[in-house]
Amino acid sequence: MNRDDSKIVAFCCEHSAYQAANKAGRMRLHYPDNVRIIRVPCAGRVDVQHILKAFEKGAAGVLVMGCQEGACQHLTGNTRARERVKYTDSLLKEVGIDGSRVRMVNLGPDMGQQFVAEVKEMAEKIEGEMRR
Amino acid sequence: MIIAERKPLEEIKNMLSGYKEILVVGCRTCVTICWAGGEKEVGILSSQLKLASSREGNELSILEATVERQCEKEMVIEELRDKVQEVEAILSMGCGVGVQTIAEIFEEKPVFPALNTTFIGMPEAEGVWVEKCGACGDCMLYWTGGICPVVRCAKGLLNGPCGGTRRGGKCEVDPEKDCAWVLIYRRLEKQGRLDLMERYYEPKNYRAVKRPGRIEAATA
Amino acid sequence: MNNSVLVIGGGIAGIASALELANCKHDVYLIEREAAIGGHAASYCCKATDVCTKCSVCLVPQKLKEVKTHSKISTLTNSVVSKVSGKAGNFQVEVWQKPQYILPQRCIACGMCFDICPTQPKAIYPPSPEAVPYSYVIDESQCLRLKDEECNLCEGICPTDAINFERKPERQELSVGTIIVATGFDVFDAREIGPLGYGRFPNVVTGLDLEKTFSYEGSLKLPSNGKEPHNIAFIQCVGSRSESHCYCSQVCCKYAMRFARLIKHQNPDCQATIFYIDLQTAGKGFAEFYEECKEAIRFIRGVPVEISETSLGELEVRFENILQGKVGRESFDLVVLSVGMAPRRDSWDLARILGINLSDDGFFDTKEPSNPIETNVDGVFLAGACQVPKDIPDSIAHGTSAAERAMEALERCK
Amino acid sequence: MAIPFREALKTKDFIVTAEAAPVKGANTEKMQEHIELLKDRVDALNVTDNQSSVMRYPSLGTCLLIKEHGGEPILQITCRDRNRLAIQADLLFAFSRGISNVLCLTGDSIDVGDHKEAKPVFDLDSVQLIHLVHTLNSGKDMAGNELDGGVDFCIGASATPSADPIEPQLVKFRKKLNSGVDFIQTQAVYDLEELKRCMEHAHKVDRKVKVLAGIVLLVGAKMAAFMNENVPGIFVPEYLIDELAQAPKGTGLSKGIEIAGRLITQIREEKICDGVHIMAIGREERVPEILEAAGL
Amino acid sequence: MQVKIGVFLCDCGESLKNIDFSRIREDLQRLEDIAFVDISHNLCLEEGEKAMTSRILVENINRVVIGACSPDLCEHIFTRLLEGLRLNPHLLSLANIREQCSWAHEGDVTGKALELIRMAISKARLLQPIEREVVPVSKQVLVVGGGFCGMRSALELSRLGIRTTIVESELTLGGKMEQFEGSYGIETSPQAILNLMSNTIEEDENIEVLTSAEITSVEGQAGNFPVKIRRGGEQVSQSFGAIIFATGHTTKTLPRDFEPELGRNAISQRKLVEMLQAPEELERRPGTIGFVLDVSDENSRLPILSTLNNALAVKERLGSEVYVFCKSLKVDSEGMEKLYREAREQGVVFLKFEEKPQISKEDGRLKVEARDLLLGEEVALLCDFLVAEEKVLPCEGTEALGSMLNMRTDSQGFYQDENVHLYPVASERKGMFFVGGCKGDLDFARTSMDISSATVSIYELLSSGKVIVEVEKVKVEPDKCQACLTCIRICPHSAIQLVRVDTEKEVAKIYDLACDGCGICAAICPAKAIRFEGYADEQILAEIEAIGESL
Repeated sequence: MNRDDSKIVAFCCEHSAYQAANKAGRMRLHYPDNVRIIRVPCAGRVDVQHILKAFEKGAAGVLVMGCQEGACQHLTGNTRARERVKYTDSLLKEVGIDGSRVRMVNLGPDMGQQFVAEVKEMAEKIEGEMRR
Repeated sequence: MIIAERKPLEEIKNMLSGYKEILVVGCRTCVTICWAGGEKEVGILSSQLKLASSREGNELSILEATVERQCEKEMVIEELRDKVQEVEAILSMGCGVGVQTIAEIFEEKPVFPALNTTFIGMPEAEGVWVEKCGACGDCMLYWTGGICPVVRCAKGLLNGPCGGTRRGGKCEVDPEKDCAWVLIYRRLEKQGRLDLMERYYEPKNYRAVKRPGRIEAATA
Repeated sequence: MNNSVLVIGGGIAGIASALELANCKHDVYLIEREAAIGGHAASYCCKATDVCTKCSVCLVPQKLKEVKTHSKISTLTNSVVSKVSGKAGNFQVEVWQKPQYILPQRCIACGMCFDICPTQPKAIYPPSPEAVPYSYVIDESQCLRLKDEECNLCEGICPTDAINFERKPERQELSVGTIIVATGFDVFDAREIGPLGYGRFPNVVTGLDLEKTFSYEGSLKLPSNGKEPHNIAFIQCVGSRSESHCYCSQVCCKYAMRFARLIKHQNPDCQATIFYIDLQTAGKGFAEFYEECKEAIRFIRGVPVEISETSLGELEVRFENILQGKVGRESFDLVVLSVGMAPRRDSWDLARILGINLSDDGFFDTKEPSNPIETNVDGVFLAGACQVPKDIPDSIAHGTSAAERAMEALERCK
Repeated sequence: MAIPFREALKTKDFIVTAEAAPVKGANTEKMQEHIELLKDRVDALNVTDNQSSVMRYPSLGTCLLIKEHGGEPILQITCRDRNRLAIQADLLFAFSRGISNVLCLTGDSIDVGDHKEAKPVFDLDSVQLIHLVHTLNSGKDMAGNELDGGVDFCIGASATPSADPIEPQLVKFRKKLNSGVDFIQTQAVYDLEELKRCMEHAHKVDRKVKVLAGIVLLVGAKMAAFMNENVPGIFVPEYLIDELAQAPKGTGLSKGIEIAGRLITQIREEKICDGVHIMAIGREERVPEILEAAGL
Repeated sequence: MQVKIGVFLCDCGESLKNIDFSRIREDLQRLEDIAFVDISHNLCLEEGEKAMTSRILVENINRVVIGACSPDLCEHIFTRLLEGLRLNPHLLSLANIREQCSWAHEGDVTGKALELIRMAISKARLLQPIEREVVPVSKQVLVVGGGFCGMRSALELSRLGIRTTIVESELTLGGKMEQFEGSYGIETSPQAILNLMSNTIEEDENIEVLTSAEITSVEGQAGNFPVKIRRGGEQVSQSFGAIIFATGHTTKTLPRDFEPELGRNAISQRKLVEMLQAPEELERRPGTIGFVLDVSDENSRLPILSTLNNALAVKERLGSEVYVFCKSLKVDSEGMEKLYREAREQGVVFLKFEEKPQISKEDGRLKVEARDLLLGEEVALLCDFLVAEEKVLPCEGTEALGSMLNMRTDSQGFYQDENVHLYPVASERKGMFFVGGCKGDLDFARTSMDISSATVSIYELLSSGKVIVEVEKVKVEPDKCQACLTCIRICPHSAIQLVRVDTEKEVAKIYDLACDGCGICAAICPAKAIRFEGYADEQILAEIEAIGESL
């Protein structure tokens, strides 16, 4: 993808965040259209490499969106995802991509509003930093 | 197993400065198991290098490969022969041995180490490894209850703990670590072999392995 | 001898029953009175702060989807059971389905009908986002056409001919081996307790209202002026543990604490107070949660007797503070009535149709106290809150066990 | 002219040694002052060897100064910085210059010092070092070669009475005694019960061995607390810390001197051990006051 | 085989006005491997499906990409359709261009829609079929624990025609049953129920009972757990399809919560029950009996349940004064409120405290002092007998067994992780279930629900003697696997084991039946030896690659 259009890649657990995104759509809650949702069976499937690759391809931000802590379909998937996100963030800092451009988000399947809020936050953050 | 950890990206970048085409080589044995230089880590490091370089405006072209055992010439040649032709430099994610094996085979190419080879050890918990053996060539474990004072005592003392032992039997150097001699005492106590502690042990024979070490197995 | 099972009620308990039975290779008819299955639970919201607080609402969508995609379950929405004859192993059931002006299996929810509908508010509108089936709904009181006026705009524009006003009520004869009753509950109508002012004061709401608010808005605002609330009171046992409702609704303490916690989480400087008689803190993992709540939330042992509106538009709660043993007054900007579960108003009709007994609370009664599932009629079983109040996990468990009994009964009839 | 320390051990009923800490740098004036001040007040001056792994003027050099001033030096040797060759060579040199007392130590770890990147040697440990000195005394070197001109050192070793757990320490303590030492110098002790226990152990193995209790001068509650935290093997009991804390401002040091004096007196009067080794870290000039406080 | 992709786009009855489908078609047709791009108005309806069917057959494509509404609405339709056409349903790739594109944004989103479809296409290129396979499962079930729950489970399974083996460590079945005073209002005493159950079990040829036996090891996976059982001297091994754990709980009066420690007149519930069973043996009728609750644990229903039952029994048989000191009455289970009211009507007095009551000896009786909140004043009461609260605790050995099975316990030390997806009886391991007290305090109704839930889940799993599983959806590539054990250590479902493949080399193997398809292992494997078909690295990366390939 070319750099000037700043994309956000959102890895969405199909049990929670993916549903939340659907709900947002059904409620016609509009959010920035530079988000690209990639459906995963569990946030725990998302690998450091996937996130790095997204940035490699020019993504300006990555959201890893899984179930609420303690409610993971697979018990530990979302907490592992959280740790990987933390680790990836450190790797990104090493290459100079700073300011937590990768974030872990915990959502319930019905949290359309929160999904939109999270996406907007990341989009604005990126826009802000791009302008600077 | 050999334990290693990755160097900071900054150091790796500096080593590589000036080279545009790089082959990142992992190893499938020890360093894979200690999460330092397996296929996954190769991918991660490559991504990082690409990201870093492109942000600095000089795109790197990076090839990835992972050798079954970097310390085996045949395997290295088999896996890398062709790929090496396409690059200016090689970045090995193997242990020190792997780096040297590759360097020996492809003498005309500069080979850089991406890892620091740290010690011989074992996994203690998920993602945690601890040193257990110093490869001193003169194993004394049989009289220390199977706990090696040479590496697990910060000073490698052979006749008991130093005066620096901290409260609770922790090491003078690192309150997190146990004093090896306290461990040895407790182990031998369990086994009713404390008499072994009382014995005087002669200064170690540091010539047990003539450095650089070399062993010729009796061939049938 | 018929191997299929009738499940009356498409709430979480009925769904749990239906799924278990279907997975065990039984044909299941799932009868739902409303346009969509899922019942109350489907309209609830996830109450997690940044960690799960075990409200179990997230279990619902999963199950709804399974039901929809399960080949052995045939769902009849907008339908009621009108007659049942026969006996265990061989029931004859008459089901009436309201006229399907919008055929769920044809509606693709494109929304064109909504755009074109001339009435205000619209007479045809989208279902709730989670609805299963996800098809549009007609408000018969609004629809011009159903008021015999000239209008067939929606019918005309519908790209899939899903809409047809000629349709009539449909009668179906089903024959099944066993019947599971999972008709759920009615939320206690807080208006019944006048002094608490529900319906009179906009800022007096019920737990159910909160569920809907959070599910749609994701956060809580004052109904009166849309501002952030700063001082919220929860009043427990509204419609539970009283002379008229002589039982504990089992869910109110938990949802009140969860909501209070959630509100505190979203808006830390908001005060939350819970008025209670006894706190029902039993249950897996709830002890820790309660401990955590005690730090964030004020618990007052007292029963509010009256709520009035002050000149400032605040709500003054008059309550007996048992701790100090005297009557106290406090002002809040929002009061949440933790309403309990009541038996369905129509449960008597169904009881008559099936010949099963009602307990003196008005819930469906079981054969003996020790057995929460079997009714006095052989082959008819209870699932979920239509027996006694239950939370979601208990309803699922109950539904699952009902399925097991139903299967056992079928085995016996063989 | 002081009597040889070995004699002192035999003849005197209460031995007193003091620590002479080498400076960082080549300017030895201050050290010489201290030496002058103390050489006749104590039975021997005991010179640390790159104490706590901080590089300083050498132990050997300082011992020579003491000799020049007519004092009796004890050479401390640690295994941290020298391998067996260097150690033997240094010992030969020391003896050739009249330094005949050696205290054999393992040495603090490099990590606590000011050259953290240095290579720790530890070719030998303290017990092996004691054996080594015996070997030299017997006229041979470690490799078994005859020495042209043998040596005859008075050998000392250290002990840590207040370690936890104590058992492994005692094992090592016994080893040291069994290797044959003339005197034991303990790590700082404040709890005399611990000291007594230490004595019992010592005498179980060797009735003749002389034990000097280490006395570290406390200069204030803070310092005491700090030592508890950071100096392995030292434990200052709460009551002493409180005592120091209660001392009026600016009198912390004199309180410390008083405490030291008190301890020494008690040790001497109750004959708990054969003497004391005073470590007035950085306050060598105050040692006389301690001695006075102890009535010596 | 050459990849041949058919793309079906659905404009949802031409309602998705902010997407220009013809432009998208143009662009897509330029891509490789694309056989055709169809635009439909109603893919999810019969007519749409018909059109799809014929198209797929005529063009005989081997990958299907669909741009339509959210998969939760339509995926199952297309999967079925493909199955009907003998096309592996996993060769299907969806782009959610309605909920997550057209509906989610204002203005023209053709570009984004195109990207989403391209992502789906790039993924589709790499999709591999996943075959299904029938695996046999053992129809024998192991029930650990021969108390009430264990017995009931066995009986219910038997009624569904499933054979069970009960392993009980004690000499006889029944667990703690005979310790209970019958629930008030239920005529049959626990003892009677126990006898009844034991007899039925004896006659039931579906049920085998091993008393004074214990399990020493459990291997394998759902459908086939080889279990070693030690009984007396010898050890027997047998394979089970599923395991029910009904090891129960234990109740204990904690001294720290109750001074003076149990003695002559400070008694346990158990002791009280003995008194009630043989009132004639009391030298004299106790005038006052007190109960203390909620001092050690505010998290249990059982103490109050037994208190109410026993209090009523005391009224009935001894006619003593009865006082119950508690903090919060736990009435959130069936019939409790009524029982509570009944007790009050029978004259049982309830005193509610906030601060823990003080208990002291006074001329041979026990004095309880507390501040009662209802009266709002201090009360002091002299009791002939004071019944101590018993805390509900996990049985001894719970932890040991748990770690042997690699099961996590909850914060109280009971079985079953506090994760809503496991409720009511599931465990992190497929084929293993927890019922009754071993997973915490439970009242009667909930217990019996547990039992039937477990029973039916097991029936579902085993009844047919075989299970159809998707084969190697998540797969370890043996030549890449270094047997580093990482995946085995982290798999939340313990679905991975080390096995010898035909080569001598030991490698990790994922058991299809036990695998829940989360992909945690695939993400963590340092050798990249684990492939999760449908979410394989190259497939996810392909999607990422496709992002931004705009018009």
